[in-house]
Amino acid sequence: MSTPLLEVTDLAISFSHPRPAVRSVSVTVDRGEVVALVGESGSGKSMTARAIIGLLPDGARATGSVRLGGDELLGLGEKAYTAVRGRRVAMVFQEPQTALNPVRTIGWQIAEALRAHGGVRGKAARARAVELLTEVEIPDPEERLGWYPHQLSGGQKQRVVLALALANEPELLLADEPTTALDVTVQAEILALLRRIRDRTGTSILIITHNMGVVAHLADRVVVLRQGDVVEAAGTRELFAHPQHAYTRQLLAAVPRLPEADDGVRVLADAPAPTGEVAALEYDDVSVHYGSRMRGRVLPAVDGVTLRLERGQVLGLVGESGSGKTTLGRLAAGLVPLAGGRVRVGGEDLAGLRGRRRADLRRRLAFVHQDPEASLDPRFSIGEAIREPLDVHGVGSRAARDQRVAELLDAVRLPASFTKRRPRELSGGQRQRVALARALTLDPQLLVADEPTSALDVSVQAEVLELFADLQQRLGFACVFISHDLAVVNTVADHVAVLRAGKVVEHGAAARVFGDPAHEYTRRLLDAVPVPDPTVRDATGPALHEQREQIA
Amino acid sequence: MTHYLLRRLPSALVVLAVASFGIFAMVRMVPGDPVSTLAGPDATPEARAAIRADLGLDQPLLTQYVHWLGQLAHLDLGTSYRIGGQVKDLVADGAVNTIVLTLTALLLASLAALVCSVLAVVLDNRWVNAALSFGNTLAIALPTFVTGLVLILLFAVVLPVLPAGGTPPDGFIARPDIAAQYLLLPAVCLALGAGAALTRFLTEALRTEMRQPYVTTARALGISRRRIVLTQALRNALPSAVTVLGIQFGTLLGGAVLVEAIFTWPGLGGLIEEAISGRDYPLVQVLLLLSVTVFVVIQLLTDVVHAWLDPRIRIGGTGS
Amino acid sequence: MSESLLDVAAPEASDPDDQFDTRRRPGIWTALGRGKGLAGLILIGVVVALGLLAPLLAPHSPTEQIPGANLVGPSGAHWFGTDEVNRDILSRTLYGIRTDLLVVFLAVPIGAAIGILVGLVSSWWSFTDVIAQRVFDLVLAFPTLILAIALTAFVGPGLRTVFFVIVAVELPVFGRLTRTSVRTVREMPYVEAAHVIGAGSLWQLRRHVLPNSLEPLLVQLAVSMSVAVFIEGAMSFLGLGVRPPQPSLGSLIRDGVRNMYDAPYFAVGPLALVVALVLGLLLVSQALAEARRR
Amino acid sequence: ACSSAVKEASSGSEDSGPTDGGTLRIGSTNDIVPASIFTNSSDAANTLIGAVYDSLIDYPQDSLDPQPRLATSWEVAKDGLSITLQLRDDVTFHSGREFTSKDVEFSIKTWADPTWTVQLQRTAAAVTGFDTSDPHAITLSFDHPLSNIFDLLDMLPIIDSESFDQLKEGKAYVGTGPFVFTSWTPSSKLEFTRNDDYWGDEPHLDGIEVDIVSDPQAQVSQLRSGQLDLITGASNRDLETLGKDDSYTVTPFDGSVQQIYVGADLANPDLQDVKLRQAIAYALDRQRIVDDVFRGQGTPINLPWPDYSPAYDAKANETYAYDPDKAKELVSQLGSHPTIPLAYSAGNANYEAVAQIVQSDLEAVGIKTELQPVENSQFIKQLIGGTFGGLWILQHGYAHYTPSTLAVSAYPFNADKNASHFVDKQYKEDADAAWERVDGSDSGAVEIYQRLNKDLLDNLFLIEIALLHFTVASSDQVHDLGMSKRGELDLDAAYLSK
Ligand SMILES: Nc1ncnc2c1ncn2[C@@H]1O[C@H](COP(=O)(O)OP(=O)(O)OP(=O)(O)O)[C@@H](O)[C@H]1O
Ligand SMILES: Nc1ncnc2c1ncn2[C@@H]1O[C@H](COP(=O)(O)OP(=O)(O)OP(=O)(O)O)[C@@H](O)[C@H]1O
Ligand SMILES: [Mg+2]
Ligand SMILES: [Mg+2]
Repeated sequence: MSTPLLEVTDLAISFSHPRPAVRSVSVTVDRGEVVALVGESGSGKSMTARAIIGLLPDGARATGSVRLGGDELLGLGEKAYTAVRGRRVAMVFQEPQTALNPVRTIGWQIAEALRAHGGVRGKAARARAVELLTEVEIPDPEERLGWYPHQLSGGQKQRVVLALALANEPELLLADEPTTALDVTVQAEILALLRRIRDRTGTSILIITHNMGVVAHLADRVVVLRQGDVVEAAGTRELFAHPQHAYTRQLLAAVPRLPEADDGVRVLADAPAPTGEVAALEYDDVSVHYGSRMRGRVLPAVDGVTLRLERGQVLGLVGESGSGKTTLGRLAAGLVPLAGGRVRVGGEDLAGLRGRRRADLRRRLAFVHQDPEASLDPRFSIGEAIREPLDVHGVGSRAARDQRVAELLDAVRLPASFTKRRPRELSGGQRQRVALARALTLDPQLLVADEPTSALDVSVQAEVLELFADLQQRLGFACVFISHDLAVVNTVADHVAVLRAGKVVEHGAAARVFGDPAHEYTRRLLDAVPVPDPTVRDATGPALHEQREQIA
Repeated sequence: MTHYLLRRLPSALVVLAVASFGIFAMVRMVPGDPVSTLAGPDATPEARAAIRADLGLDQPLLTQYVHWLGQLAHLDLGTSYRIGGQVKDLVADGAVNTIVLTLTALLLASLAALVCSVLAVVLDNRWVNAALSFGNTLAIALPTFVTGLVLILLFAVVLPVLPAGGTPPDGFIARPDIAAQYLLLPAVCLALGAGAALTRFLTEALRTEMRQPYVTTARALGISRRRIVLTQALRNALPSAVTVLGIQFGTLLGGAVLVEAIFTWPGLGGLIEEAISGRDYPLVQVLLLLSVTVFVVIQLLTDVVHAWLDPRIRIGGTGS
Repeated sequence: MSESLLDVAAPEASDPDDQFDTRRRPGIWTALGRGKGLAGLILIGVVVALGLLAPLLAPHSPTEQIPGANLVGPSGAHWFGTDEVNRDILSRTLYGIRTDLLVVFLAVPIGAAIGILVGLVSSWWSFTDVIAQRVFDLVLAFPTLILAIALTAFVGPGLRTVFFVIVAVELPVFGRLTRTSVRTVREMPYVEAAHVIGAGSLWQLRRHVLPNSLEPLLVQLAVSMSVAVFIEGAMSFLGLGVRPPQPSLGSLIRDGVRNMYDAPYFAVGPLALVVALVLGLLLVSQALAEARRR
Repeated sequence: ACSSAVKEASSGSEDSGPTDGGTLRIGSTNDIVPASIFTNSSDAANTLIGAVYDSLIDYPQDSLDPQPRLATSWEVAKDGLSITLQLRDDVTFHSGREFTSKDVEFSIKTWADPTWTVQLQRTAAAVTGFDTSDPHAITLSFDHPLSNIFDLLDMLPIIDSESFDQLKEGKAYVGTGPFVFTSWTPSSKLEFTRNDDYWGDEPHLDGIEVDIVSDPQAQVSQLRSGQLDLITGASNRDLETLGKDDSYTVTPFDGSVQQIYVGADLANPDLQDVKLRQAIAYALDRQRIVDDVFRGQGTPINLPWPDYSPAYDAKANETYAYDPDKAKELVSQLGSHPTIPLAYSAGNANYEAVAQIVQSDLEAVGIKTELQPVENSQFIKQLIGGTFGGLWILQHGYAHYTPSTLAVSAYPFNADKNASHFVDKQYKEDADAAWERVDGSDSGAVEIYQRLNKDLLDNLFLIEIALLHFTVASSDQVHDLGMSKRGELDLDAAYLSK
C-alpha cells in the first residue's frame, strides 16, 4: 500500500490549563484497516478523534498534522471542513440516545445528511435512505423512515447513527466508544456490523474504546494512549501476546475475565445449604409494579423473585438493562413499594416495622449508589459526608465521630487530608471509595451496591473491586452486588442470579453459572461478551454473526 | 394527546370554579359600593335604596351568586351598573382592542426574539453578542411607562410621524395601513420587555441545543452551523419556547393595563380600572373571571402545543 | 465500633491523580466578584449608598417647600430643579431611593420567605400541596397590575398597598419555585442516600434539600427585586403608590411625567436611578444564573 | 396606497372667516355614565348635553339675566308661586317629533325623580303644578316661591319622552339641540352630526367626535400630534405651556366656575373648635395655590361667589387673608392637638398638589396633618356618609347661579345634612329664606345673602381656597368656541379653518 489513508503526526492539543489534553500523538490508518485507540479515561482519545474531524471544543488549540489521503486537514477553514465532514470522514458517537435529533424523523435526518453534500433529493434520497437502513440491518426500513428516535431501541438508534455516518460513503469512519452505552448482546451485534461494513465497503475505521474485549474483536492494529502520549502501537495479536510497555501490561491485567470453560469449576454448592442461621437477606416471591393501575399500564419490574443471601456472602445480580436489577437492590433497602411477597433483612420484615425498630434495622443496612458523584451532596465535605450516618443516629461524641471518619478514610486508602475536600475535587475512583466508606460507617450487616464501578475506568475499577473484596472479607458483611458486567460480578460474587424481564432465569454459585451455564439466556449473555483475546475472535466471529441473526 | 388534555382539564375547571366564587365574594368585600358611586353625593337615602333594590343588591349574597351563575350558564353576562349596556358588549369591545394590541406585541416580540437569537447563535461573534446582550438588558431594565412616554415624545411630538395614542378611527380592518400606524407605538412599547425576555430565553435555549450531541452528529455529517440552527436547533427549542411564550402572553396582558393607560387605548385595562373604581360588580366579576379564564386557557394551550410539538409526548412509547 | 478496620492494610498514598478538577468550582458567590456580577453590585451599591446617605447628601428636606422656587430648572442651587410645589427634586430623589430600598429589601424578602415556607410545606405534605397549588394558580392568574388595582380598592393607595401587592405577587412565585426545586433535589441520589442511612424527613430537608435548592431561589430573589422596583413604579404611575408627600422613585417619575412638556428635566434623575437599580439587580441575577449553569 | 395616520388626523390651517364642514375632535377626561347623565359629573356628558339638548332659557356667562332659548318669553306671578313660559313653535326633536309643553313637564318630572340624583332635584321637585293645555306655552306652579327657578330652567335639558328608555341604557340621546347623537362606544368615543333641521342658526361643523382620553398628559400629546382639536382636561401647567405656543389657543371661560375648598368634619373633636378652623383659614397661602398649581387661572376667595353674584362681597371675601402669624397665635391658644387626617381623591394631580401645599402651610403654623389619598369611589362614600373624620379637599360648583341654589343643592352646603356635620339653626333659616323668595337678586335677597356670608365665614365648616375658571385648549384651527354657564361647550358657532 502506498500512503496511508489517515496520517496523524505529532498532534498536540491544549486548553487554557497547563496540562495539554494531547501531548504528542501519531496514528496512521490504512485503507480498509480497523485501528483501535485505547487508554484510560482522559488520556486524549476523544480529543484526537475530534481533532481529525475538526470538531474540537471551543478554546482548544491543535498543532501538528492531520492528513487524509494526503490532504492536510488541520487548520482548514470551517467552510472547507464542512465539505470534508460526512463526505470523507464521518464519526459515530458514544451515546446513541442523544446523538439523534429527537424531534425529527429518521428519514428527515438521513435526507438532511445527503442534502448537505449536494447529493440526492426527493424520491432518490428516500430510496437511498431505505438502502442505508437496510445496510445497517434495520427491519422494515420503509416504515421506519417516518419514526422518531425515541421510538427505537438503543441498538437501533446506534444503527441509525451508523447509517447517517455512512450516508455519503466516507473513506474514514471514526467511532468514539460506539458500544459502551449498550447491552452486551446489542454491543456484539454492532461490533459485528462494523466489521461487516468494513469488509463490504472497504471503509477504514478508527475505533476508540477502553474495552479490551472490543479491541480484541475488531481491531487490526492498536494504539495505546496515556496522558496524551502514544505509549505503544502494534498489531492486535502482537500487543495482546507481547505487551511492551508497562502501562499496556497493567491495562491488560486489569481487565476482569470470565472463567474459561476449562478453568475448572470451583467447588461451591449451587444453592447455599440452609445453615439454619437467619439469612442476611431473603426475597420471598417478591413482585414490584411500576406505573399506576389507574392509567392502565402496569409494568412488572420484578416478578415473583425468590432469593436468599447468607451472612457474609456476596450475591451478584446480572442481566440486561431493564431486567430489574436495580429494583431488586432498592427493594432490599426498602426504597420501593412491594406489590407482593416479602423481603426480610436479618429475618425481619422491613415493611412491617415502624419507628425505633425500623431505624435499628436501617442501621444494619447500607446502600451504595451507582453514581458516586450524585450520591454525595455537593455541599458536604468528604468528612461531613462520611460522618453523616453517625450524626443522624447520634453515635458517640464529636471527637469519636471524627476519629471514626479518619479510620474509614484509612480503610478505603484515602489520605486524611481529604476530609476537607468536596466531592467535586475528587476523581471518580476516589469518590467511589468515599461512597464505600460512607456505607460502612455504621458497620452494616448488609450492603447493597448498585453498579458501583460502572462509572470507572478499567484500571480504577480493578483497584476498587480489590478494595471491596478485601473489606468484604475483613468485615464480613453480606452484599448484593449489582452489575451488568458479568466479568466484574465474577470477580466478587459467591453466588449469582441472572435476571431477565424481572424474573430470575438462573441462579447458583458464580463459578458454576459462568463456567457452565444451564439456561440458554445465560449462555447467550456470556457468548456476547467480547473476550479480551484476539485469538478467540477468529473462532467466535462467525458464531457472533449467527447469534445476531437469532436475536434480531 | 387527548388523554393528555383530559388529564389537565379537571384541574383547570376546579381553578375556574373556585375563582368564580372567590371573585364574587371578594368583589363584594371591597369597601365602597356601586350605589354610592352611582347615586353621587347629593342623592337622598330613598334614592339610594331605590337604586340598591333596582340592582338586586338587597338580596342575600348566596342568592346573588346563584343568580349570577345562572346568568353565566345562559351566556348572559349581565348589565353594567355604571357604564350601562350589556357587559357582553362592553367586554367584547375592550377585548378586541386589547387582543389586537397584545397579539401584535406578541408577534413583534416573537419576531424580534427569533431574529436576534438566531443571529446571535449563527454569527457567534463577540461583538454581536455583547451588543445584543446590552440592548437586551436595557430593554428589560427600562420601565414600560418610561419607554412609552419617550416613544410618544419622539415619534408623535418631536417628529410627528405617528399618532400619540388612541385607536384607529376607522377600525382595524377598513384601513389596515392607518391601523398599523396607530398600533405601532403601543405595540412596540408593550413588546419591548417581553421581546427581550424571549430573546434571552431563546438565545440560551439555542446555545444549549447547539451543545447537544445531536448537533455534533450533524456537524460531523458536514451540515453547516447555520443550517443546523435553522432546521434543527430551532425546532428543538420550540416546545419550551412555546411555554415561555405562553407565560409572556400573560405578562403582556398585564402590561397592557399600563400601556393602554399611556396610549389611551380603550381596552380591558381601562375598563377594569373603571369598573373597580365604580364598583361595577357585574363588569368587575366578568373581567376578573375572564382574566383567570384566559390564564387557564393559555396554560392549557401551551401545554397542548408543547405536547404537539414534541413527538416524544405526541407519539410516546417505544415502537420496537 | 469495629476495631478490625484499624488493621486493614496500611494506607498507601493515593495515586496523585491530577486528572480531576482540583480547582474549587467557582461558587455562585465568586460570580459576584467579577464581570456582570461586579458591575451589578456596583450599580446597586451606588444607589443604596445614595439612599442611605440621603440625610448627609440632600441639600434640603424632602418635604420642604422652598418659597418662590416653583418649577425651577436645574441650577447650582437645585441640581435636579424643583417641583410643582417648590421642593428640591434632588433631595426628594435621594430620599425616594429609601422608599424603593424598603420595597426591594423588605417586601420582596418577606414575600419570598413566606413563599418558600409554603413551598416547602406543600412539597412535603401532598394534601397541602393541592390547596397551595390552586391558590398559587389563582393569584398568578391575575396580571400584577390588575391585582394591584383590586388590592388598592381594599386598602387604599399607599406604601402599605405596594407592600401587599409585592408580597402577594412574589409569594406564589417563590412557592412554585421552591416546590419544583425541592422536588428536583429530593429525587437526587444523595437525598435518597440520607434516607437510607435513616435520616428523617426534617433532617433531609434541613441538611440536603434546602441548601441545595437555594441557588435558583437566590437568582429569583434578584429578579424579583428588580420586578419590585417596576411594581412600585407602575403603581405610583397609576396613582396607587406611596402617599404624598413621601417621595419614591416611582412617584417622582410620575410627577415628572406630569410635567413632561414644561419641565422635561424633572424625571431624569429618578429615572436614571430606577434604571440603575433595576439594571444592577438584573445583572446580578444574570451573573448568578450563569454561574449556576456552569 | 399607504397614508400617514398623522397627516390624515391634521390638516393645514389658515383662518379666512367661518367655513362650513369638518368634524371637531374633542378630548375628554371622563366617559359618560348613563345612570348619571344629568349630574354634570363628566366633561363628556357636559359636551353631550350641550350639543344634543336645548334648555328653556340661557344665562349669559357673567350675569343671572335670563335670555330666551326654547322659551321666548316668560312671566313670574306676583306671589312668586307660578311662572308662565311661551315656547317656540318651530322646534322638532331629532326624531322629527314636534316639541311641546308636555316635553317640558316630562323633563322637569324626570329631574325631580331622585334616582337621577341631579343637583337641582329639590328645586325640580318643588315644581308641583303643570299647565300644558297650550302646546306652546306652559305654566309651572310651586308650593312656595322659588328664587332659583331660572337656574332650573337654564340647567334643565328638554328630553324626548319617547326615547327615554334608550336614554337610560345609553343607546339614544334625543333632544332638540344643534347636534344629533349618533353613537357611543363606551370608554372610547361619542359621535355627533350636525342637526340640519336646527331651529336656530345651523352649526358650521359637520359633526363632533368626543374621544375619551383619561390621561391629561395623553390629551396634550394628542392635541400636539393633531389627533385632537380641542382638549378639556389639560393640567394647568400644560395649558400655560400651550398658551405660549402660537399653534394652540387656550380659552378660559368666565361663566362656568368651580371652587376648591378645604372641608372640615366637625365630628372630629379637634376641629370642633372654630379657632382651629380660623387658624387654617389664615394659614392658607391661597395666592400661591392659584399661582403655582392653577398657573394664575383662578382667584383666591373666602366666599364662593363670583364677582357678578348678588351675594358677592369684596370685603368679606378678604376676611381670612393669608396671615400665618395670626394663625400661629390662634394655634398657640389651642394647646396641643393630634395629627389631623387630610383626605383627597387619589390620582388627581391638582388635588394632590393643593393637598401638599395645604399640609405644608398648616405645618408652618403648627397644625400637623396626614395626607390620605382616597380612591374616588370611597371618597364619595365618605363624603355622603360624612366619615372623613378630619379635613378634606374637593371642589364644588353652583356658586355662580342664584346663591340659594348653592345652599339647597350643593351637597357640602346643604343645611339639613352635610359632610361637615355642621348643623346650625341660623344657617338653616337663612338658607331657606334665600330659597323661598320670589326674586333672587333684589335688595331683600342681598340682605339675606349677607347673613349667609356671615354664617359661612363665622362657622368655617368649609374653608374656600380659590375660584377656578373652566379652560380649554385647542389647536389654532378651532374658532368661535363658546361655553354655557352650565359648563357645556357651546359649539353652535364654532368652525374649523382649513
Ligand atoms: N472542553 C474542554 N476543556 C478543557 N479540557 C478538556 C475539554 N475537553 C477535554 N478536556 C481535557 O482533555 C483531556 C483529554 O480528554 P478526552 O476526552 O480526549 O479523553 P478520553 O481519552 O476520550 O477519555 P474518556 O475515556 O473519558 O472519554 C482530558 O484530560 C480532559 O480534561
Ligand atoms: N420509577 C420507575 N417508574 C416506572 N418504571 C420504572 C421505574 N424504574 C424502573 N422502571 C422500569 O422497571 C424495569 C426494571 O428497571 P430496573 O431499573 O430495575 O432495571 P435494571 O436491571 O437496573 O436496568 P439497568 O441495567 O438499565 O440499570 C424497567 O423496565 C424500567 O423501565
Ligand atoms: Mg472520550
Ligand atoms: Mg440499574
